[in-house]
Amino acid sequence: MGTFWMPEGASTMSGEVDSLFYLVYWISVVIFIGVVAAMAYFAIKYRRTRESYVPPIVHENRFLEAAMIFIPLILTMVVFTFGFKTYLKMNIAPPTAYTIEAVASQWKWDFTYPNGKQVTGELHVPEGKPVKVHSTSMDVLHSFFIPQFRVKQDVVPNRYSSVWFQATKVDSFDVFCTEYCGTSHSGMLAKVIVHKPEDFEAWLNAGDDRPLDVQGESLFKANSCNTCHSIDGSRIVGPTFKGLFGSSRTFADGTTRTADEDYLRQSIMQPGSEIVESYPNVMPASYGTTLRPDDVTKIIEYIKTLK
Amino acid sequence: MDQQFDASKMGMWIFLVTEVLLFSGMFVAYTVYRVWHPETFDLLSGALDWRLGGFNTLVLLGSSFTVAMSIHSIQKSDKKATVMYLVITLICAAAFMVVKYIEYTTKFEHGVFPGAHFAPHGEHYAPFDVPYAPQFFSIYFVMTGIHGVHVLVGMGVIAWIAIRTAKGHFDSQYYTPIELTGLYWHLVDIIWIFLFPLLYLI
Amino acid sequence: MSETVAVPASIDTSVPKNYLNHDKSIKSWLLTLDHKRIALLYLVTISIVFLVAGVLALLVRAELFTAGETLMKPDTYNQFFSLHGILMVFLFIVPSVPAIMGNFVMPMQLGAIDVAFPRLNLASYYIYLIGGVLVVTAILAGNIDTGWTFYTPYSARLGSSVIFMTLAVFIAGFSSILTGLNFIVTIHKMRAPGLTWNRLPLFVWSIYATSIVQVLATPVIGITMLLLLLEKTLQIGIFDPALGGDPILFQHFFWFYSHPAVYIMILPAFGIISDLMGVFSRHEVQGYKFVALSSVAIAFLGFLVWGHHMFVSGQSAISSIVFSLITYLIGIPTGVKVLNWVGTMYRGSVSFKTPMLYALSFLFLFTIGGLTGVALGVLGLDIHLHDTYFVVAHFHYVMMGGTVIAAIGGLHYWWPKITGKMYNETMGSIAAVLIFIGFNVTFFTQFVLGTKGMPRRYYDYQIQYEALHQISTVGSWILASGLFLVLFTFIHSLMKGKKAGSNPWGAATLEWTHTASPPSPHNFDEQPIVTHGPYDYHALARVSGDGAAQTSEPELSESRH
Amino acid sequence: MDHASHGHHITPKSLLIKVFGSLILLTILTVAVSRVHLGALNVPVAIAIAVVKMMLVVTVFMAVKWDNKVNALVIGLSALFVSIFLIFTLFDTAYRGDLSNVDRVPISDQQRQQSAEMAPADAGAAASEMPASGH
Ligand code: HEA
Ligand code: HEA
Ligand code: HEC
Ligand code: CUA
Ligand SMILES: [Cu+2]
Repeated sequence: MGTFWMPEGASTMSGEVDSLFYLVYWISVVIFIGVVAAMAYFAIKYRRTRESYVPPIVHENRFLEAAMIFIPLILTMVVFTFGFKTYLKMNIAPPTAYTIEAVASQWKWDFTYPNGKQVTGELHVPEGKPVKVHSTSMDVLHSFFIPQFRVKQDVVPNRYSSVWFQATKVDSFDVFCTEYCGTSHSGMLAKVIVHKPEDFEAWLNAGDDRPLDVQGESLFKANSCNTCHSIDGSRIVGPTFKGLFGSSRTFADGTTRTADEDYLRQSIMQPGSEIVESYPNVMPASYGTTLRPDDVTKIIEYIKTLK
Repeated sequence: MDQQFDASKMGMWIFLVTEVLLFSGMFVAYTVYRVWHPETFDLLSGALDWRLGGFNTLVLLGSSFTVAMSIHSIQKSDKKATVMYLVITLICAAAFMVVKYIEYTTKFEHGVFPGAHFAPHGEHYAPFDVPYAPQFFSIYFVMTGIHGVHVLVGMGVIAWIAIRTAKGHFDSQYYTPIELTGLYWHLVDIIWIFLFPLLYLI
Repeated sequence: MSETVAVPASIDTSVPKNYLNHDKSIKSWLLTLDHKRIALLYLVTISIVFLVAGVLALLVRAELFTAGETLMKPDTYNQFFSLHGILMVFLFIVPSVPAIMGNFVMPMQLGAIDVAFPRLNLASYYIYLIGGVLVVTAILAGNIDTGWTFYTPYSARLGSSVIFMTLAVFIAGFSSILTGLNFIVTIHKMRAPGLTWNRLPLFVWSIYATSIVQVLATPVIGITMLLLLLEKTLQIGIFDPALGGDPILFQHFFWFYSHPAVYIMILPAFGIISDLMGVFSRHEVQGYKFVALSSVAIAFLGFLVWGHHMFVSGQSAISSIVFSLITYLIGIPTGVKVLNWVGTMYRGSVSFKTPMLYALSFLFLFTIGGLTGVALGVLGLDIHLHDTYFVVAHFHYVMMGGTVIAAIGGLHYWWPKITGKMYNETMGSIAAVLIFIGFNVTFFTQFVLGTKGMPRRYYDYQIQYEALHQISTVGSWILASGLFLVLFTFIHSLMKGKKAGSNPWGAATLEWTHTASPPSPHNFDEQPIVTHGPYDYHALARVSGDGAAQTSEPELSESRH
Repeated sequence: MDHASHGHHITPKSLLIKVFGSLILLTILTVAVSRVHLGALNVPVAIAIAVVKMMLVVTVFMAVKWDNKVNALVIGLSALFVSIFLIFTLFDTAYRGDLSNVDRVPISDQQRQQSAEMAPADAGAAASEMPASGH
C-alpha cells in the first residue's frame, strides 16, 4: 500500500527508486536534525542574559571548515553514483521489450499495438514482461508519468522518446500528463491496465462488441471531450451535449443550423469551421487527424442518446 | 574626476559584457544548428554574397580605426581632427547600413524570408531550398538584424558626440563620452568580425 | 492613515533634516536621485506586487481545496498560477532584496554617499515600472497560461498577450541588469578609505556576487524572450518543432538564465542572514572569508547546472550526468554558509528579537529546501519527482521560506534606520511564529503530495490527494494571516512607533554607527574611515553605546544628537 | 587615487595604423582561405583568424593593454561564460539520443531519409526481380 512518502510500487524499477529515495531521505534527515539541533542548542545555551555583555571572539577552526567541505563532498558523490546507475537502468530498455506506440495530443493518449489495435486513454500491458512505450506528440509538449512505476518521460513533437517498465502487479493505475499543455492539462489522464499475460493476449485479439453508443461513451471520456463538454446541461468550456442532437445552433457569425449528424461530424473534425455563439474557438483541431472516422460515428451515436 | 572616469569606464565594460551575452544566445543557436546540419550550413554560406560581406567588414574595420583615431586626436586636444574622424566613422557606418539594406531587399525580392515564410525563387536562390535552410536564414536575419540595430544606435550616439565635440565640450582633460562611445563601437565591430566568416564564408 | 505618517508631531527641530523630510514634494520623490528614496519607491511597488501575487496564490490554493471545480474554471486557474509565478519571479523576488535593501543599505555600508550612477539607478526603477505596466497590459489582453517557464511550442501558439508578457520580462530584465551593473561599480569604486575587501559586511559581499550573476545571466533571458517573440510573430522556426526547430533548445536558453536566477534570488538573502546572525549573536560571523567567498563560488557554480531542470526533457544522457554531478557541488559552499551561521551563535550572546526569529526560521526552512533540492538533483530520483508537487514544495521552501523570510527579517532589522521608528516587538514575533507555522503546514504537505505522484499545474486531481491538499490550503490561510500581521505591524509602527535611536541593535556596520535614523540626505556628515571588521563588537564596545566600531573616531558618533 | 597613468595613455598613431593594416590583411586572408578547400579545417581556421582580429581590436583599439586590469578580467569573464553556455548546450545537442530512450534525429528527418532510401531501394528491388522473372 506504499509508505508515508512513496505510493505503492508496481514495477521492477520501483523498489530501486524507493531505496534511492530513502538513502537520500535519511542522509537529509540526519543532516537536518544535526543543523537544527545545534541551532536550537546554541540559541538557548548562549541566549542573551546581560544586555551589555560582549562575548569573546571564537577563532575560526580550519579543521572544521575543511570537514564542512569534505564530508558533504563524499556523501554527495556516493548518492550521485547510485542515482546515476538507476538512471541508466531506467533509460535503457531491454532489447526484448514489447513496444507500444503512443501519440499524445491535446488532451489525450492514443496507443497502437503491434497488431494494429488502437485504444485511446487505456494502456493495456502484460504483467512481468518489459514494455516500451514509444511516443511522440501531435502538438505541444506532454509528459508520460505513471507514479506507481516511477517512470516519466517528456513527449516531444517531431521526435520519438520512450519509457520502459515491467509491471509486477495485476491492477490498474493512473497515467498523468506532467508537462503543462493547456486548458485540460489536468484532464489528460489515462489508465494503465496490467493483465496476466494470457489475459493480455486475449484482450489484444478481441474485438469490441459493445453497442456503438456505449463505445462512444468510452471514447468521449478517453478523448477528454468530457473536460470541456458536460452531459448534464451545465456549461464548462464548450457547450453541453445534453439535448444537442437535433437542436438548432446559432453561430458567432449569426447563421444558424440544425445539429444533425453531418453537423456533429463537422464540428468534431473541423472545430474551427463554425463557432457556436458565445463560445471561444479553443477546441483542438487535432481531433481531425487523431480520431478515426468510425470513432466519430460512435461518439455521434453517444451524443444522440443524451436527451 | 579621475575616479568618476574610472567608474564610468568600468560601467561601460560591464555593459559590453551584457551585450556579449545577449549575442551569445544567437551564437549558440548558430552552433547548435551548424553541428546538426553541417552540409546545409556549408551550402548556404554560398547563398550570401561574400563580396558585399567583405566590403562591409572593411568598412567597419575602417570605422573602428577612425574611432580610435578620434580618441587619439582628442587626447591631443585636436578637436578639428576629432570631429573629422567621427564624421568619417559615421560615413562608414552609413555605408555599412546601405549595403545591408541592399542585401536584405534583394533577399526579400527573391522570397528569402526567415523561418516559415522562406520561399526562395530566382536563379541564384532557388537551389538553396533545402531542409533547415529556413533556420539558417532565421539566424542570419536575427543576428544581422540585432547587429544592425546596434549600428544604428551607435550612429546616433556618434553623431551626438561629434556635435558636442564641435561645440567644444571635450578636450584632453575630459573626453570620457568619446572614449565610452569608442568602446561600444569597437564591440559592434568585433561582433561583425565573427558574423562575417560564420555566415558568409564557411 | 493621518498625514503625520512621514513627519511625526513629536519631531525634534534640533535634529538635522533627514532624507525623508528635507523635501516633501511629490516631484522630489518621483525624480529623486537619492538611493534611499529610490529604495523606498521600490519597497512600495514591490510590496504591491507581492500582495497581488500572494492573493493569486491564495486563490490557487482555494481552488485546490476540493477536487473538481471549487471556485473557478480551468482556464482561470491556469492563468492564475501562471501570473502568480511570473509576478513572483520576475517582478517580485528577483528585484526584491537588491533593489530595496541593496539600494538602501549597501552604499551606507560602504561609507558612500550614493551609488556610482544615481541617474541610472532611477532609470532602473522606471524601466522596472514599464515592465510592470506591460505585465498589466498582458493580463488585460488575456490568456497568459504558459506557466512562468514559457515553454515552446505551447507559448508560441497562444494569443497576442504572450507578446506583451515576453516584452515585459525582457524589459524588467534590463532593469535588473542596470541595477547589477551599478552595484558592481559602486562596490569597486566607492568604498570608504580603509574598507578593504576583507572588511566588507557580508551583505555587501552577497550583493556583489548577486550583481555579477545579474549581469552575466540576464542578457540571455533577454535574447530568449526576443527569440520567442520572433518565433511567435515571424515563425522563425528555431524552437518550433513544426518548423524543424527544437523545443528543448528553448529550455536550455530559458534555464541558462533561470537557474542562475535562483541564486540572484537567494544570495542577497544569504547576505541578510549573515548580518543578522552576527548582530543578534553579537559575535563575529564564523569563517568570514569562507562565507564571503562561498557566495562567489555559488554564483559561479550556479551557471553550470541549469540542465537539472531537464532530466526528463529528452536531453542527452551525457549532459544529464554532467549537470547532475555539478548540482551536488553547489550544496557544498551552501553548506559552508549554513554551518558557519549556526557556528556564529556558539559562545555568542543570542537575542531573540524579531529579525533573529526570522533568521532562525530561515535556517530551518532553507535547510529543508536545499536538501530537497539536492534530492531533486539525483538522476534516478528526479525522474519520479520532476513536475510534481515535490518540486513545488522545494522551490517554495527556498524562495518563500528562504528569500522572503530573510527579506522580511531584514526589513524588520533595517526598519528603524529606514523610518526612524521602532516596530512593536510583540506583534513582530507573533507574526514571525504564525508565518513559520503556516508556511510549514502549507508546503510540507506538498512534499508528501509530490512523492505520491501529484503533478503540478493541475486544476483538478484524483480524490486520493484531497486530504493533503486541504491541509495545505488551510496552511496558506495561517501563512497569509501572519503576513498581513507583518503589514499591520509596519503600518502601526509608522503611525504609533517609538522613535528609534541611531543604533538600536548595537550593530557594528557603518549604516548603524555613522548615520542617524533616518539618515540625512547625504548619509554621512564626514567621510568615515574604517579600521575594523564589520562584526567587531569589541571595538564597538570600546567606543561606548552606539559608537563607531568600523572606524577609530569615536567623536563622530558623539557629535550625533 | 592615482589612476591618472592609465586614464591618459595615448596610443601612438603609428601603432593604430599598423593594427588597422593587419586587420585588413587578416580579412583578406580569411576570405582567401575560405576559397581554398581545407575540409574539416575550414571552420577552425576561420574562427582562429576572427579571434586574432578580436584580440587586436581589444588590446589596442580598446586599449585594454594599458587599462585597469579589472577590465581585462571582465572581458575574460564574458568569454568564459559564453563558452560555458555554448559547451554545455552542445553536451546535449551534439549527443542527443545517446541512450535508447530518445531518438537521435527528429521524425521529419527520419521520414526524409526513408523516402530518399525508398526511391533507389524500389528501383533496386525491381532490378533484382528482373533476372528472376527472366528465368
Ligand atoms: C531561491 C531559489 C532556489 C534555490 C536557492 C534553489 C536551490 C537548489 N535547487 Fe532548486 N529550484 C528553484 C529555486 C531554487 N532552488 C525553482 C524555482 C525550481 C523550479 C522551477 C520550475 O520548474 O518551475 C527549482 C527546481 C530545482 C530542480 C529541478 C526539479 C525538477 O523540475 O525536476 C532541481 C534539481 O536538481 C533543483 C536543485 C536545487 C539545488 C541542488 C539547490 C542548492 O542550491 C541547494 C543547496 C543547499 C543545501 C544543500 C542545504 C544546506 C547544506 C547543508 C546543510 C550542508 C549539507 C549538504 C549536503 C551533504 C549536500 N531545484
Ligand atoms: C517568490 C516566489 C514565490 C512565492 C513567495 C510564492 C508564494 C506562494 N505560493 Fe507559489 N509559486 C511560485 C513562486 C512563489 N510562490 C512559482 C514560480 C510557481 C510556479 C508557477 C508555474 O508553475 O509556472 C508557484 C506555484 C505555486 C503553486 C502550484 C500551482 C500549480 O502548480 O498548480 C501553489 C499551490 O499551492 C503555490 C502557492 C503559494 C502560496 C500559498 C504562497 C504564499 O506563500 C503566498 C503568501 C502571500 C500572501 C498571502 C500575500 C501577503 C502579502 C502582504 C500582506 C503584503 C505584505 C507586505 C510586506 C510584508 C511589506 N504557488
Ligand atoms: C478545449 C475544450 C474542448 C475539448 C477538449 C473538446 N471540445 Fe468540443 N467544443 C469546444 C468549444 C469551446 C466548442 C464551441 C465552439 C465551437 O463551436 O468551436 C465546442 C463545440 C463542439 C461541438 C459543437 C457543439 C454545439 O453546441 O454545436 C461538438 C459536436 C463538439 N465540440 C464535440 C467534441 C468532441 C466529440 C470532443 C472530443 C473528441 C470535443 N468536442 C472536445 C471545446 C472543446
Ligand atoms: Cu498533456 Cu499536459
Ligand atoms: Cu535549478
